[in-house]
This record gives sequence, C-alpha cells and structure tokens, in this order.
Amino acid sequence: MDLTENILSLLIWLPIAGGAAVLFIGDGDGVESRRAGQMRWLALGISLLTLIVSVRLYTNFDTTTAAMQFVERTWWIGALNVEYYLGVDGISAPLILLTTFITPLVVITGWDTIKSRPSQYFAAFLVLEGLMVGVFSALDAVLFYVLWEAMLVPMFLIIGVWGGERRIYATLKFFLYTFLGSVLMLVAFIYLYNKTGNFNFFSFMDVGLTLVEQQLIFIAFLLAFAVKVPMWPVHTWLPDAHVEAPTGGSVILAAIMLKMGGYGFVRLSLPMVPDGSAYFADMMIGLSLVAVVYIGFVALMQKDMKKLIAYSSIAHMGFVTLGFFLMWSITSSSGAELGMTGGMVQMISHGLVSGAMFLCVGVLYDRVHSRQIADYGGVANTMPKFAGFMVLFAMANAGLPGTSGFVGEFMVIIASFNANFWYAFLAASTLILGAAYTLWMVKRVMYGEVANQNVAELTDLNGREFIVLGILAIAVLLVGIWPAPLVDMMSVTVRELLIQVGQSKLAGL
Amino acid sequence: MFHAILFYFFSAVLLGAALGVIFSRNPVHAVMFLVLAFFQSAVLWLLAEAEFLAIVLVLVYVGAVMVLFLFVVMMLDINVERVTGGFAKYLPLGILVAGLMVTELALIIWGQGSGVDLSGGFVAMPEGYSNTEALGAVLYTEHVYAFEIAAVILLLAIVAAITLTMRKRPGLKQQDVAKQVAVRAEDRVRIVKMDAERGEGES
Amino acid sequence: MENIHLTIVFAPLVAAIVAGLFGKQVGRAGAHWITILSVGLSFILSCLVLKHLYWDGGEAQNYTLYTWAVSDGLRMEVGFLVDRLTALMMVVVTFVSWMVHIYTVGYMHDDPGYQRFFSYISLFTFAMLMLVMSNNFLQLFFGWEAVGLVSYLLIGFWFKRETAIFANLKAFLVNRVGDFGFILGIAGVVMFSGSLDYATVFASSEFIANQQIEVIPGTAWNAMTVICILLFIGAMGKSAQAPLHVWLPDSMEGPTPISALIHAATMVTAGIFMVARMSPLYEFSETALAVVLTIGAITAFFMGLLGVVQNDIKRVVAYSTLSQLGYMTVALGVSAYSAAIFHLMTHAFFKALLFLGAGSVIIAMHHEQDIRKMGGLRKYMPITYWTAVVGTLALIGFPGTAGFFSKDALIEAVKYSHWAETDALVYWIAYLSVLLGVFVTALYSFRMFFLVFHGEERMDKETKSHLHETPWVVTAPLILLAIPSLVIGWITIEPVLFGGFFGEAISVTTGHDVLVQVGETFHGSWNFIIHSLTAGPAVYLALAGAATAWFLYLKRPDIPASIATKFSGLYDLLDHKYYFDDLYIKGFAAGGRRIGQFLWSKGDELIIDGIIVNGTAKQIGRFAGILRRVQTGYLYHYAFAMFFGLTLILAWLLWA
Amino acid sequence: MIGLQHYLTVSAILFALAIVGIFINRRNLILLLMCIELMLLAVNFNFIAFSRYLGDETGQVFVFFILTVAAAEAAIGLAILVVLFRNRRSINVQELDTMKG
Repeated sequence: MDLTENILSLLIWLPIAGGAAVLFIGDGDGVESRRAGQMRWLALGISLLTLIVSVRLYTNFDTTTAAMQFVERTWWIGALNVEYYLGVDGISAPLILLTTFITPLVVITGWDTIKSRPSQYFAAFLVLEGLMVGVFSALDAVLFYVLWEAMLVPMFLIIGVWGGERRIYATLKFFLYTFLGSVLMLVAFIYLYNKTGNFNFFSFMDVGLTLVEQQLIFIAFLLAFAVKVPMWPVHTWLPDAHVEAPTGGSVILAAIMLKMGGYGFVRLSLPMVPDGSAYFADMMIGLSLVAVVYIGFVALMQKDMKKLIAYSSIAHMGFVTLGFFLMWSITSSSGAELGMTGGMVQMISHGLVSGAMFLCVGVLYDRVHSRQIADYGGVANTMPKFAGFMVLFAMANAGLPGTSGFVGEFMVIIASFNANFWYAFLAASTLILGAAYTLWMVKRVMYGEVANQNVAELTDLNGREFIVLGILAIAVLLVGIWPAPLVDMMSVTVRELLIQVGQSKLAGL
Repeated sequence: MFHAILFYFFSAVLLGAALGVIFSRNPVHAVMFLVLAFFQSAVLWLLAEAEFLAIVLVLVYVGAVMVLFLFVVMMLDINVERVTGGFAKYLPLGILVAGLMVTELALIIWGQGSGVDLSGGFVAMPEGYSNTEALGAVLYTEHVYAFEIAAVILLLAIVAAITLTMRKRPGLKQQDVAKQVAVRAEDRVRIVKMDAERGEGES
Repeated sequence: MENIHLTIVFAPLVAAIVAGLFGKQVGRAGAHWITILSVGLSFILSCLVLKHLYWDGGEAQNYTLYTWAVSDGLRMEVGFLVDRLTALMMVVVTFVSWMVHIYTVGYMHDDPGYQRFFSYISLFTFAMLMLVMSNNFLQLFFGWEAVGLVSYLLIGFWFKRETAIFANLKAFLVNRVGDFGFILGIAGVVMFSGSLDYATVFASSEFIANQQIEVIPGTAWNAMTVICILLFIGAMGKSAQAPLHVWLPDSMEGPTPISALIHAATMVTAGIFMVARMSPLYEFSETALAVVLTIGAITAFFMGLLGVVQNDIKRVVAYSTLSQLGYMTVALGVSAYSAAIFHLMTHAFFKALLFLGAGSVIIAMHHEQDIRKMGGLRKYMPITYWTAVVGTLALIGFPGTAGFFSKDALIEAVKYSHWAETDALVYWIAYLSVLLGVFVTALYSFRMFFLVFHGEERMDKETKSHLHETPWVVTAPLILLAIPSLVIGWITIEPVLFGGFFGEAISVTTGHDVLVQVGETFHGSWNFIIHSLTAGPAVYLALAGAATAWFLYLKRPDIPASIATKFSGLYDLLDHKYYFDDLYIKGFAAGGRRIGQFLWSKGDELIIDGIIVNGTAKQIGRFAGILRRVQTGYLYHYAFAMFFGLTLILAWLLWA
Repeated sequence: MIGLQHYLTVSAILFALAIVGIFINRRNLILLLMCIELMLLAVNFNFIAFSRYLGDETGQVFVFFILTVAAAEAAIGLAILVVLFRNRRSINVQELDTMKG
C-alpha cells in the first residue's frame, strides 16, 4: 500500500483498529497483570505509530497550494450521493498533527494513574483519536457529521466512567449541549443537499444562496460550533466537563475538541455562507470580546484549578473567533489574513498550552486528590522540577513572548487594531487579565510556605510525567520561538480562503 | 354450501376455543384451548387453500411452541388462585373496548368505509396448482435474503433462550478452557526460599 | 561581526540553561563559573563592538537573524540593529551584570537556590541584550516581556516569603498594564506603517504623523500621538513612572544583587532606552512629548520625596531610582535623548554601586534592612563606606562625579528646552520639579548615608559583635563600580552629549535640539563644572540638601520626629506613598475580583447555568414529572393505551 | 360464498377476544403471552385472506415470517418468564412495575 495515497485513512483507521485491539486484549487480571502491561504498550505503540505516520503528512505537505491534498474519494452511500471523501489543506493539517501529537502524551499520562478498566480507557482515547482526525479531514457533509457525533461517544464515556464525583451531571451536560448544537448543523446540511444534490463540501461552497438562507444556515452552524468552541454564553458546559473529566479527558477536550468549533467556522461557516457570516460578523466579534473580558474576570475568582484553566480556555478561544471574524471590519488592505492566521495559530498553541496546564493539575491531583487551590500552597518547595514546568506553562498561558501562547494573540491583537481601536483594547486586556488569573493561581499553589501535610509529602515528577511535560514544554517553546513552519503551512490556504469568503454568494443565484 | 357450513362450524369452534383461552382459570386448560384454536385455524386455512401454512401451523406451532408453553406452565409452580383474581373487575372495560373495535372493523369490512371493495371471493386456483411449490418458488427467489435473516433470528432466539435461562450455581466446579490453555508454570508453582527450620531439641 | 553579536547574546543564554537545567550536575562552583565567564565574555565582546563602532568608525549594522513568521505581507523577524546607542547599552548591561554576577558569589553564598539564581541572572542578561539589540518591535516586545519574566522570577526568588510572592505578582501585573499599552502601540505602528522593522517604521514616520485615528468615534486624533502615548505607557510600566511605579519599591523583596541589576541599572531603564530608540517617532508628536515630560517631572519630584520617609535601606534606594528614572524621562520629554541615555549610563553605575553597597551593609548586618537600627558602620566597613561615599556623591550630583555631569546637563537641557516657548505650564512644572528634585535627592541620600554610616550605633549587641567588612567578592565589584561612578562622566560627556556620538540612532528635529544650545556653552569637562557652579542653582541645591540632612539626622536627630508629628497629614500621605497602593489594591485588584465574583455567581451560575440551562432542564423535568404519572409500569396499562389508540385510528379511518 | 369478508370478520373477532383476554387476565404473564399468540393468529388470518383474495403469494410468505418471529418471540418470552419466576417467585404482572416512571 502506498502510504502517502491513503495516509488519511490510515490515520483514521489505525487508531480505531488499535483501540479495538486494546479492548480485545483487555485488562487481564487487573491493573498490575502482565496482560494489562501488554495492553498499555500496545496502546502506546499504536498512538506512536499514528504519530509517525502523521509525520509523513507533514513532510509531504505542499505549502504552496491551497488545494486539498492527500485526497481520497470513493462512494459510500451511492443512493444519496454520499462520499467517503477525505483531504487536508493548510487549515486542517496542523490540527491533525496536533491530534496525533497529543494522543501519545495522553496515553502516557494515563499509564498508571488509571486504576479501573484501563484497557477501555486507552481504547476510548485511541478511537477518539481516529474520529478526530476523521473530522478534520472529512470533506463530505455526512461523513463529517457522522464522525462529529461519533466523537461525542468516547468523550462521553471518558468523562462519565473515569470522571470525578459529579461526572454524570457533567457528562450529560456536555453531551446535551454539544448534541443539541450539532443537530441543527445536520438540518443545514440537509437543506444544502436539497439545493445541490450531494454532500460534497465544495458544492456547498459553490451553490448560490439568498441572504436569508445564508443567515439561517449560519445560525444553524453557529449553534453547533459556538457550543464546541465554546463561545459565551454557551460555554457553561466546559468548566463542568473539565472539572469532572479525568486528566487525559481534559487534555483532549481542551487541546483538540474545542478546536472542532474553530475548525467548523473556517471550514464551513465562512466559505459556505460568506454573506451570512458578514451579516453576523459584528455579533461574533462582540461575543468573542465578551468571552475574552468577561471570562477573564470570571476565571480570576475560580477556586478550583481545573475550572480556572477551563475558563481561561474559553477566553483564549475568544481570540480564535475574534481573529476569524475580523475580516469584515478591516477596511485597510492588510490585517484580515493576519487575524485569520492568528486565530489558527492560537488554536494550535492553545492545544499545547491548555493541555499542558491540565496535565500539571493532573499531576497534583494524582498526588493529593484535590483540585482546590486552597488545598495547596508552597508546592515549589517539594516539587521543584514540577514548579519549573508549571511556571513555564503558566507564562505561556499568560501569553509571554517566546512561548506559543504569544504568537496567536499578537497577530490577532494587531489585526484587531486595524479593525477598531477598541477591539484591540479589549482583546489586549487579556495581557492583564490572563496574567492576573494564571499567576495568582501559581502564587497560591506553588509559592509560599508549605501549606499542609499533603504538600509536605509530595514527591516530585516521576519519569513519565517528566517526559510528557518536557515534550510539551519543548513544543510550546518551539512554536513560540519559531512559528514560521506552522504559519507557512497555513498561509496559502488562509489567503485562498479569504478570497473565497470575499466573494459574495448572492451573485451566484 | 358445504364449504360455508364447514367454515362457520370451524370458525365457531375457533372463537369458542379463544374464549376458553381467555376465561379458563387453569393455565393448563388455557394452553389446551389455545392448541384447539390453532387446530381450527389450520383447518380454516386449508379451506382457504393455504395448505402449506396450515401444516406449518400445526407442526411448528402446535408441535413446538405450544409444547413449550405447556412445559413452562407445568414446570412453574404458579399459584392459580392468586394469579387469576380481579377477573370481573376489568371485564366490562375489556368488552367495551373489544366491542368497539369489532364494531369498527365490521363497519370497515362490511361497509364501504375503506373505499375498497372487499366483497369478492377468493381467486380460483388453476388445475394442478401446488400452494407449497408456489410459496417455495417465491420464498427461495425473491425473499431469500429475508429467509436467511429469519433463520438467523431463530438461531438468535435459541442462543438467547439458552443464555437467559442458564444459571451458574455457586459451589459448582466449572471448567474454563481459556484459562487452562493460558496457564504458565510460575502461576502454578511458587518456589520459596527460606532457612531450614530447626525442630525443638536440635541445635 | 555577526558571530560576535551572536556570542554576546547567546553566551549568557547557554550559561543560564546549563546552570538552570543542569545545576545539580555542574554544582555550585560550576554554575557561577560558567555564568560569570560567559557574561564576562559578553562584556569584553561588547566593548569590542563599541570600539569597532566608535573608534574604528564602523558602520551600524542592521540585519535579520531569522524570519519568525510571515503573514499578510507582514514580516515578523528576529534581527539585530547594532549601532552606537545599542553598543553603549550593551556595554552598560553586560558590565553591571558581570559585576552583579561576581558580587552574587558572596551575597548568595549560603542560599540553597544558588544555581537557580545564577541561571536567572544570566537569563536576564540574555533577555536584556535581546531587548537592546533588537531591530524590530516584535523582538523588542520579546525582550521587554522576557526581562519582566526574569524580574518576576527573581523578585519571587525567595518564594517562601509571603511578601516576596506578593511583590512579584504585583510587579508582573503592573508591568503587564504597561505592556497592554505597549502592544497596542505596536499594533498601531503596524497598522500605519505595515511593518515591524525599525528602519521601515522610522522611514514612514512622517506619513504616520499625517494620519488620523478615531479612538473615540467622532474625534480624530493624530495617529503618531496615539501610538507614542501607547508606547510610552509601556515605558511607564517598565521604567516605573507614576502612576505605574508601585511595583518597584515592593520589588526590593528580591535579593539585593538583582535589585542592583534589574531594578536599578538595567531593566527599569528599558523604557528610557525604548523612547530614545523611538525618537524618530516621538519627535513627530508634541503632545506625546508633553505627556512624557509631565509624567517624568511628577515622578522625579514626588517619588524622591517618598525616599525621605522610608526606613528600609533598599527602599530608600528604590525611591531614589524612581526619582532618577523620572529625570531621564524628563530628558526624553525635552528631546534631549542623548542626555537621557547619558544619565541612564551614569545612573547604572552609581545606582548599582549604591545597591550593592546596601547589600554589603545588609550582609554585615545579618539581613537587617532597617536604617534606624544601623549607624556608625563607617569604622567597621571601610571599603563599603568609601564606595558608598562615591555612590552618594554621584547620586546627588556632586561636581566632578559621573552623576553631576549627566544630571547637570539634563537640567540645563530642561532649562533651555523649547517648551519654554510652546507650553509654559509644562515647562515650569518640569523645570521646578527637576530643580527641587535635586534638593530632595541630596536630602534622602545623605539621610540614609548618615543614618547608616555615621552617628550612634543603634544595632543590638549580638549583631555588633559580628560586624566586619564583607569578603572580596562583594567589595571588588563595589570598587570596580565606584571607578566609573567617579570618572565616567568626566570622560564621556563631551562625545556622548555634544559630539554626535549616537549619530543617526537618535534623531531630533531642529526646533527641539536643546542639547545643541547647551553644547554652545560647553568647553570641556572642567569648564562645565565651573559653568554650573556659577550659572545654575542645581549644585547649591544639592549641597543644601546634604547640609539639611547633616543637620537633621546627625546634629539634631530629634527634629525629624517632631516634624513628623507636626505635619502628620503630610507625613501620612508620604508614609502611605500617596495612597497609590491602597487605590490599586482596594480599588483595582479588589474591584476586579468583585467584578469576577459578580460575573461568575450572577452571570454564569445564576443566569446562564441556573436560569437558562438548568432552568430549561428543570421545566422539562417538571413537565415530565406530570407525564410520568401516565407511565405506571404496568404492562396492561400500556396495552390498554395501545388498543385505545388503535380504536381511535380505526375511528379516524372510518369517519375521516 | 365464503369470501374475504368472512375471514376478516373471524380474524377481527379473534383479535377482539385476545384484547379482552389481555384485559381480564392482567395478572398472569403466561396468559398474556398466549393472548399475543392469538393476536398474531388473527393477523395471519388477514394475510392469508388477502393473499388469496389478490392471488399473490407474498402475503403467505409474510405469514411464514410472522410464524418464525412469533416462535422466536415465544421462546425468548418464555425464557424471560422462567428467569423472572426464578428470581421473583411470581409472574404476577402487577408486581412487575420497575418500568414505572
């Protein structure tokens, strides 16, 4: 089999098949048994293999074209013109790489911290990985929708089975929120199908639509994606889901699943309903800025570390949507691309940084079994290595230059200044708010005298944790110091997208 | 005419048997009445020249399913008195609903309510016609796929019935072949190293 | 040359990484050797660079190291611009840093975080060099925030101390308020010039100056003014100008070497450097310069005043730093950029000297910092004493010392500035502030000096018995810093201020060129001393201040206390630092928390989650609660419902 | 002439009787199952009648399948009943209300 021809299918089905295999091996006679050990190695091997395969996606990626690459196309449900149609461009390829990069780390994280049903846990993550890659590479609406919804199932189980005390509430809230949103997306797909006769994304993009149609479709998409991002005011599922999810679940949720929303906006909303998007752009910018400022304040007052990071995720994702919808407010010739690219980079960076932050909390939680800030204090005394990582990631979260967190924020702030001074003003307030909530937490958790017996008994990072956090730290710094490869990957596609979005579809009627 | 008499007679017995099913206090009696009803149905189907199904009904239904019913009824020690209480309480309601339904159906069947003419007789079959052969012809050609699925469903029913009713009794030794095959030496024998013990009086 | 630049910048980084990540492997000695050697290397190479640019007449170099990212035609690059301004800063930074490195060997001798400390200060040197050597706004911002990060880490170095970790958070956040303005300024630069590169931006400064921007809808402001003020907000944060000065005194919670390095000599001057670097932009906005001047004047005078009532030895020096930074800002405001940089340089030496001297005293006093518990240390610590004399004299601007030349030139520049004609109010505020500031500076400097080194010995016996001079690693840097504090002004005033040292690095429009006016009366350093003795009140004000301090704190120590009680209102105001801290902590910080709490509990939890989300769920639940009665669980009820439905359907078929 | 209508009538009455059976025997699960069998029988009657009326064997094929499914249903239903009885010592429907909302 030629690897590059079917690389996307491989990236989708390899982890899913691997997940099935892991499930089949099972836990043996418990967590300590030889069989469970083999199962873990298999899970890690599969995820690493997927990562290695995805490296080829990067090396063979052509950054000079905006066209879809690695295309695979065959009939799936012929009667309805549904295709198995895969392909990536500069928007989706980085996200796929992020997915394959994060999953092995999650597997390593769960290595010995998951005590109950580890095989099912790992299988869920592997299957989830395949589905997520599928969502990012699907170019057929039905395929996209099916994978989009299928993704909920493993995540639902991860939170519901391995979660915290209020996991049932959280997982139901998560499921209902996201499901409710995406059902309307299906309605929009069916409407477009009735117009075009197939489910191909490109024919959706080409079909002419009236303004009212575009507005309605935009709203349908908006609900699906805004929930995923999540945008204010449909964000309240996220803190709950994060708080209750196991560490790996939080990482995947923050690092990748939230990106689905942003990805949906650029892949579907903008090119398919450009006039509808233009119509609602001001509202989107408004909601994004509310997310940045309002959520920034809310994050300040969180007593639970995971909740705090969850809220900071919402604020950071506000930058993503802000960057995407700036283009109509920018009258000068430049800035639109910068905003869009900034939003994209912010997605990648947030994947790394928030994932790392959740891992850090996970490290503490595994030892003390508390997420409350008040239960800690002076952790740096007993866990110096960990403190180094935590401060680094906190700084990245606060958008310090030289870390990945800065790149996207910088681009978006500059672009938003082109649009309106006050947009930039409110967006830049994250510099203060982000630093305030992140570092205040660091102060209360890491610094000070050893607060209690639990902290005094903490042991520093073990090898596995060190490797995971170390890899993420390198990635965060690398993207921060040299984001050019990432930006180059996107730039041609983003430029093409902007041209496409710039053309009104009303003329196509 | 003879045909009509037969039809009415067997119909009457069929309905009587059905009444017997629903009103008998003893479940065993009820099953027996049900068997009777099936027999009458088979006869009526024969009258309608559906011989194959009539035979199948007797063989499969009466021969297998009804025996199963009887088996269960006899096997389970059911307190008849307790179970059949409250008999009369719901009778009026039942009769009301049933009566209403029969009336409505009759109106449809005998009236023109449905807009379809139902008054005709059956199509006469040509000479040498074999119901079994004709059924077989469609069953193994047009409906072969459904036929296969029906077979699977039956298999499923067998498996389901067995797994449902099988029970593991505590204290009963059972054999796990998978475990036997997967066994390793170190699971069986544990070599313990220890100092030799000294008995009393030794030094 | 490029390799030399790279070595200068990255040698400290490599050293920082080695000392930080492999601290255990290299050990304590390894950590200090590698960092000291690498920073020393940087210093020597920086001197070479300066020599190449000044004496050898080398060309300024501006090149790109690598492309960070390109998007939308905006090239975001990392590169170096090394001209004489940069080279001067490099020498100052690496020299002070080097001294501090050596000094640290003694000061942090017993600290368990020894390697970490060396790693941090080397990292700081790297960041500061990135800042000053940058040729574009992106890298400038990188360095800007990176020094802030290291400052954060170092203030909180003793992270067990509640006050230290409060101070470092405060420092970072206040700096972030400045950076908030700074990044908006950068965004403005990009918007109007389409580039981050200094050269391109400066080339289009005239274009920017003709642009308008509507910040408040309906009122068009000059784009250059908006950009310059936003950038200056960044400088206010970093250089601790009022009202963003509050973090600097608190930052004294960090170990003394870093107070000398970061919070006196180098990092806090980044704002001054930045404005000087941006002189081609600031020159196009009178309004922005007026803001700079006013803020600087206010800081110079009022922050100095606070130094008079402080009792912590380091805080006194910190307030004097604030005040001196105000002087530099004033110089920027009158377009005397060279004077600002000149004062920055001399200040770096003598303030580092004073801080390290204070540190030496603190070591000797066993980490006692209250000057009321010192006194008479002169005979125990002769080297520290004499270096402190040099530092104090330089600080008050005693004729002949480095501080004298820079400060006097600065005051002259204010006196002759164009503001006298264009805006008399601003002019007089600035001029009076700097003049009165001289008096105040002398007063608090000598107050501290006398209280520490002269007079009654107020320490307890235990401490007294251990008093002795500090080891050579501490005193050697003091001596090495005392030398430039004495002579650097004498040597360099002519080329730096009047000799066009900076060349094209600093540009001043003709009408603003106040230093040319000052330079007309300049005929050599000796003459300059004579001139200021005869012409200006500044030197006499300084002497008066010193005399007052002698009178109040040595001769009649009872008077200050009675003044404090007599003018208790004023004293309270000063003691509470004009209530800025209270305003920020009770106003902004607590207010922010209250807003957060309100939005969270009322917005998120009550309205969105409580009413909308769970409210919907509850309504559905209530409805279902009614419906569930139908579901009795009895099979025959369901059967009945089915048949009932069937009957209805039949009826519908029949009659519909 | 005995025709479609007659058969349909018989089946309708049979069906109605089964309903009555379900109503009055609402305590005995076995009888409920039997009544369901009766109903299926009534349905089969209809199929056969229509098949003959229209001269199309498909109706009878359907009956064939219904018989199959009914057999499966009876087998599984009875198995469930046995398990139920084993666990509860009763097949009284009124005690089986775990589905209560």
